[in-house]
Amino acid sequence: MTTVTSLTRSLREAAAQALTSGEAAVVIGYELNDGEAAAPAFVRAPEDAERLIFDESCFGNLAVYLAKEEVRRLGKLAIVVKGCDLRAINVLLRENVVSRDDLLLIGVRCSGVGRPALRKCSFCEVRDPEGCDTVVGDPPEPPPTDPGKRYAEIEAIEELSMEERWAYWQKQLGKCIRCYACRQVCPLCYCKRCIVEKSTPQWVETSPHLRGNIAWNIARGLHLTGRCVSCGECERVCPMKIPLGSLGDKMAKLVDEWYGFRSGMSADEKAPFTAWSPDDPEPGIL
Amino acid sequence: MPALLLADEIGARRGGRDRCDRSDDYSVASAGRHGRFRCSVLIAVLGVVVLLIVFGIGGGTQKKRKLKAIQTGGPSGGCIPESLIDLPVDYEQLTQSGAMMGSGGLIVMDERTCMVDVARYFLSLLVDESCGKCTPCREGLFQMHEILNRIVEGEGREGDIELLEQLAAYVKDSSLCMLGGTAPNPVLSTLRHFRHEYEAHIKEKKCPAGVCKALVQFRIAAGDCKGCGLCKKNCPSNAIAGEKKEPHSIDASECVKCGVCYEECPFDAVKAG
Amino acid sequence: MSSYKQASEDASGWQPRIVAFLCNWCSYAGADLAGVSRFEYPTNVRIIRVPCSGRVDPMFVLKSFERGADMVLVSGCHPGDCHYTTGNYHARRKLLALREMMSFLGIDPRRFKMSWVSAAEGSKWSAVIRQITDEARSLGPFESFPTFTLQEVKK
Amino acid sequence: MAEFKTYQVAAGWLESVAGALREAKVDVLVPCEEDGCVDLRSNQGLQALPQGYLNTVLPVKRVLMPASEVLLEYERQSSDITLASPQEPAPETVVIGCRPCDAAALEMLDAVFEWDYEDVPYAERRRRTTIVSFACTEAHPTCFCTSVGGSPHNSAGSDVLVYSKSDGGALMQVLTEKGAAFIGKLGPAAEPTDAGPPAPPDVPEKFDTKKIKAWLDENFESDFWVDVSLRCLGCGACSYVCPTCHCFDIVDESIWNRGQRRRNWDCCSFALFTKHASGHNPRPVQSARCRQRVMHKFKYFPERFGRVACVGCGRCVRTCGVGQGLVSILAAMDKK
Amino acid sequence: MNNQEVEVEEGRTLLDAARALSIEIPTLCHHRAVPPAGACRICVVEVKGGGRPGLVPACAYPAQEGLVIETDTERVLASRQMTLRLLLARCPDSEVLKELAERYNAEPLPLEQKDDKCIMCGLCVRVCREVIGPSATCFTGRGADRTVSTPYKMLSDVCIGCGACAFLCPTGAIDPAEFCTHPLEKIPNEFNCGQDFRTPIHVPFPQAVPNKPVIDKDNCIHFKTGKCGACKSICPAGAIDYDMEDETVEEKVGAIIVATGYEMIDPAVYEEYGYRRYPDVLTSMEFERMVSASGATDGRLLRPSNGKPPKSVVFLQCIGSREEKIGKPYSSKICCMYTAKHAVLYKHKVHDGQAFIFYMDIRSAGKNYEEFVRRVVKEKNVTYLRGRVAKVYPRGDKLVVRGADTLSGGQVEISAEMVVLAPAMIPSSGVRELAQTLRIGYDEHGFLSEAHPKLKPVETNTAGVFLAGACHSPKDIPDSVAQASAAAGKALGLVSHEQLTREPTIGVVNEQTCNGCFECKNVCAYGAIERKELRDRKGQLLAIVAHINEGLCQGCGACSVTCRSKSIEVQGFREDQLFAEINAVSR
Repeated sequence: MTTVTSLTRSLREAAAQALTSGEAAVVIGYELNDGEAAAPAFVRAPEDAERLIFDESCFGNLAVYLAKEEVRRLGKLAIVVKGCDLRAINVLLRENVVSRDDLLLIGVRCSGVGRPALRKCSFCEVRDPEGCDTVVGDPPEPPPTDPGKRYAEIEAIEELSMEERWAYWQKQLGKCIRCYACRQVCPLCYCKRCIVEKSTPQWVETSPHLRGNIAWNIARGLHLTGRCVSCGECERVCPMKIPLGSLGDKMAKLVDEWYGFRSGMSADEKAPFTAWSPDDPEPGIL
Repeated sequence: MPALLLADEIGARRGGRDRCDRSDDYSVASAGRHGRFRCSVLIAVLGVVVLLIVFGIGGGTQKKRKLKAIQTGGPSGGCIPESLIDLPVDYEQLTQSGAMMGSGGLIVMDERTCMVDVARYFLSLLVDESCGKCTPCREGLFQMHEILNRIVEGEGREGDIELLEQLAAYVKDSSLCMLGGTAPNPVLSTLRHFRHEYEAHIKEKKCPAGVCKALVQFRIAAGDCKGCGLCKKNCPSNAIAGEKKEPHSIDASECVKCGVCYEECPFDAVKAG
Repeated sequence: MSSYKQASEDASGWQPRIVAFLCNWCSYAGADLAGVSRFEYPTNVRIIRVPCSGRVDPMFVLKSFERGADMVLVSGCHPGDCHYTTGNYHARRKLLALREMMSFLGIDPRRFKMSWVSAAEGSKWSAVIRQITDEARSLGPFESFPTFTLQEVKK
Repeated sequence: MAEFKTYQVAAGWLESVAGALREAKVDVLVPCEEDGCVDLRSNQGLQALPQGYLNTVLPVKRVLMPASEVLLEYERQSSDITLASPQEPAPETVVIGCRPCDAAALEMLDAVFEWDYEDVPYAERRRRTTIVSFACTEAHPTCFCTSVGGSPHNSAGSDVLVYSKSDGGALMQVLTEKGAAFIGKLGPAAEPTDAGPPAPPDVPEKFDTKKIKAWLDENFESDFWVDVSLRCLGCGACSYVCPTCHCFDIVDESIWNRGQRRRNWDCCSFALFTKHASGHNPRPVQSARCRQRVMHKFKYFPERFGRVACVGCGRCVRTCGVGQGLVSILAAMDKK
Repeated sequence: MNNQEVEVEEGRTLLDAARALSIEIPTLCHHRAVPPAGACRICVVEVKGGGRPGLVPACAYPAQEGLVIETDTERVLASRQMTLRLLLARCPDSEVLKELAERYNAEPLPLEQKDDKCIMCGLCVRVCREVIGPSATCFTGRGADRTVSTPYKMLSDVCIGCGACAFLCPTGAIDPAEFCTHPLEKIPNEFNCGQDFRTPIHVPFPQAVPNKPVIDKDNCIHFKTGKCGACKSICPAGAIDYDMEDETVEEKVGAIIVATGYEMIDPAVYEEYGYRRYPDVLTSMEFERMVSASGATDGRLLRPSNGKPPKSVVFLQCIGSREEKIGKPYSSKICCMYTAKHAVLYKHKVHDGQAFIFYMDIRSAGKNYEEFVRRVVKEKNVTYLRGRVAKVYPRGDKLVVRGADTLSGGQVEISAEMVVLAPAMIPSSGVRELAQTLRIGYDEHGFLSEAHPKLKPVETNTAGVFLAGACHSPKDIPDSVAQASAAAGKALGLVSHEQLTREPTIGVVNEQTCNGCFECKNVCAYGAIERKELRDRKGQLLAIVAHINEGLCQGCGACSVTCRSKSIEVQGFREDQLFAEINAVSR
């Protein structure tokens, strides 16, 4: 715990510094919510920096706020990022959602969050965020699990027969009530108009029936292919506990295996869906 | 025959020509590399007449032979004839007469010296001295030397003298440094005072002094020969025959024109021509 | 009975319905050539002409299934021959991703086909259609997919 | 108006009554746990109720007002068009094991759907649905029913209120005719008793709705809204899990000659909720939407129906992915 | 000078002064690139006043205030004459000297004649020491024995082989190859197919445009060693600038015409023809250069093996073309005609020579082409043999060409002194990269694709890019010129209008919903996606969104699919249109 408190202390210092120096108008970080788990905090005055904390309850990916209109109105943004969150920010930078100049990155060295630790943390390779303006915290412990195991969950599902998979997903996607928490919490779902909101033509039906839910989740899955950084937020916030993360992971696995691409590792990569190579794999094309 | 080398004193060398008037004596050094010269060193006062140096101090010519010419000033110096024997030795006078003070050397030559040969000899030194940078000195001297060579070889042609003069003037005028500027002097001075010798060489194919081997025949004047046998003894090719006390004679077919007999004969019975 | 599947189950028996998206420059011309060259192939295919296979959005394919297609085919120029130089490369990545996701969700990926048919390959076109039509027949109606159907309507 | 009794039943009552009801082709909905979430499910081989479950993910609302329902269907053949409404009426349904707060919420839904005119599909289901709610034996920190005029033993909206006993038996308080009919299904197993209900668990009051109403009356325009809404991501989770939220969207899904008109849940947190065809949006930003949600529940609704549109089930607090606690917001207003 | 006032800047010489007055003064040992020496004395002039009178070398004598100079006095002329005589006596064969002697009528004198080439001007020594640097050469010996040589007359390892000495030598007396340890590499003349050599500074080829010399950096001593720099000091126009860099010039243009031309396949891959193994086997291009008057042999046709004119030549067509397996399937088109031309040229060069042509088919479609071929056969009696050649191999100093004559149906063996191959035409190397940059198509061979084989043979898939010549397909000159004119016309047609007419089926961006992520930009094969700033009335930047350049967009729709917010529609293939088509499937 002492490391965490010292971490929190240096975090508050960094935030206060950013606010006093005017480098940022607001620091997006974490604060204790009703004395319970951490929740997003928007610190606008140096003295309020004392509200900020960082502990293993800070699993939320704050990058989602970078695209929110009312947050941007506050002025130049500083944001507290874990290595995994930084991957999302890299994608946002590449896609011109934010420009690095208007952004102050306060990196946090992280040895895993969540009680118990989230699955993504167990093989996290980006515990030490790179390319931030300031980085706080002690050097992180190495991940307990071999990063190669990253897609273990997916492989488990892939091993099922097609009928079993269909049954599984029919049940899971059948639960969806289309609250769009998955979309709203996703840092990369920043579209001014989501495809599901396009009514002429209506590619994705808004009704929460299986047909609409499949269309919605496939559309979302494909729109995130080569972009999803597997932060797992969608799965976390889903009130119906649908294993949405595995959809993103599946596509991450695909682009990793087929195009040797992993999203968000840098800001200047080209997404798989905007790149091509003559010798891309094309199994089963007649 | 004495070779007298005049030299003005060190200070004068350093001070240059203008201060030499005040110097009144010469340091004299021995030198000479020609077997036929006898060298001696003496000191003389600037302005003393040649006559005095040669006959007074120097002791005259060998065997009292007739004085022919005096060469002064080192290789690029010039020759003055016997007629100017009373010329005072100083810079201006020497230069006017076509010679020069130069190194201060003074060579006395008697009637048995060929002036063409002398010019050729000095020029050969200068050709070697030339650095070869500028055309006149390099090519000009070379050509003049060639011409003199052929004259003493008896192959002189009509116009060689004019050609020599032309080249000499050119070299003097156009050369880069003073070596070239003075190098023609031996030729020019000899031509000035002994042109007839050149002409003799070219036209009559004769060397009046009997030096140029290609042009001389040695014979013994029976009247003068006492039959001492000295010549016969010294002849390298046994070309001389004759009994003691009898006039000797030279077999021209055997004679190599070394001139030993000519030199050695105490009675000057050996004649060149 | 309003689902087209039931509707199509008339005396002649069920016929698979195949939606084919053809790029204008290669496959559409290839299909054309097949016709001109009098190559025969089943009539189950409904052709939708698009400028380029790169114009085919995965949503088109999905919507075709929703609308009751038993099989969807996207056909374009051979790699490297794209009239728009790279359209088919983009199509290849996006549409194969769709197929992989379908298979992950347990939606039979054999229902979705891609092919490269050039303007000169009339024979290949008819061969492709014959092949996939047979396969569609053997697979039977795509019932597992929640197509657009009405409930019993009370008259 | 008949006087309703309280009954006492022994362990195993649930199994027997469920069985009996199923015999009678009645749709029985009970909380079931799957993939870590408890929800009402029907027609399952009834397992034991999940032990000590707090509440179902989705409220009873979902039974009477499904997330998506077909309002009508049409089909066009050349010129003549067939219109149709869904074929069979809603089945007889008994919901067993919901919480008093959810049941109480039905009164708000009733108020809305039977307000100026009767909403046929809702009313139909309401008539055919019996609510057997289980009184709470413990409270969760996020519960605040007492702050909005409810209680762990609130009987409002229920037909039967069940006080479970540790031995598996229960005390059943019948509240309506439907409730009496339900007890009837138990037959002799249910013996009338005079025993009173146990003491309810303590749920601390967190704010005063009167003071909040007063503050809301004054503060439509306030920076407070922006500050508290910064976190809000604008998803619909809180509304969808809310027992009283009842906004809906009507969509047509059709293909070339036929289609469906559906009623789906909608939510005032969505950016599109108020977007006009013109493109104009009266609530262009999230703060306006958050305000609307609070205003609706604690100002407009009370003004119209004399009670707040909140039963304090605490789902919104528990569900929100970014810790956007309605309670803390209300408490903050209370302080002002 | 010569009674004319002349002013030259401080430090200039009398020679400069004279040149300023365009008074002609001959020089031998002087060169503006090299410090003066005043050695040859040909440039002597006479100082009449203002300085020590006498003859001075104009090249070295500094001009001074008040000098009075005569450049043509008797004395001067006499001196020059004698200098010339002497130098001529040394170098009787020197053209320069002869020419000067002529000018100064220096009639020769009976001087000792030498047979030397070097006039001891020392330019070589000085340029090497003062300009280039290594001091590879020097004078050895004195006086008449003076010669130019290397130190200790040893082979020089400091010589960098720049050849400046040889370049400056007025009498061509010096050749670095003789004293340089490492032989100077000669640069083959690319234009003449390496049949002769060129200097690092060269005009690429006759009629080059612009017809100006260029420095070949790879071979230039200055760029290789930082030394030399002779050309800079020599160039009177001061046109040489080593600091000049290749620069990328950016131009906004309305149209691009691609005319990258062609290359020829390397016939050496077909070993049977013995190209590169036997010197007398040439490509048609090498033959062309050899018979060209501007070529390496000044138009003389000579066998590389022995430099004699070939008595018989066999021409082989279709080397690598019309060859499915190991070559190119297409016909190179031009070979039939130029081979016929070459046969005629050969006949003109070698009247009694015999010419044979092996061909597959005579492709003489074109105005007067067939007539020409006929004439070649009849009047020039060139022997045409229909068939392929199996092998070319040497016999004695000749080559034996063994092939089939399919008309007579027999094997033929021809003993030839020269064999000329007509290799297949292939697109210029690097054309693929260019095509990808311009986003235009190309076939498997690398020939650029036209927009439509019949209706748009000049256009490409990318609007505004046109094709001309062999980059598109094998073409002869008239065809290339025709296509080039058409391309020029098309280009002018584009830019000469107020507005551009395009197909309507192009993309349109919905600026309200565009996220400005510009993923569309990455997939656009035409660079048609531009950034557009949306501003409010006050000019406040609201957003940067994608904008499609209607002139460039070809309507492929890749952007539309890539756009997640569905903010790009392709007119004519709009989403609602396709949606309706898909719906219709359910009928």
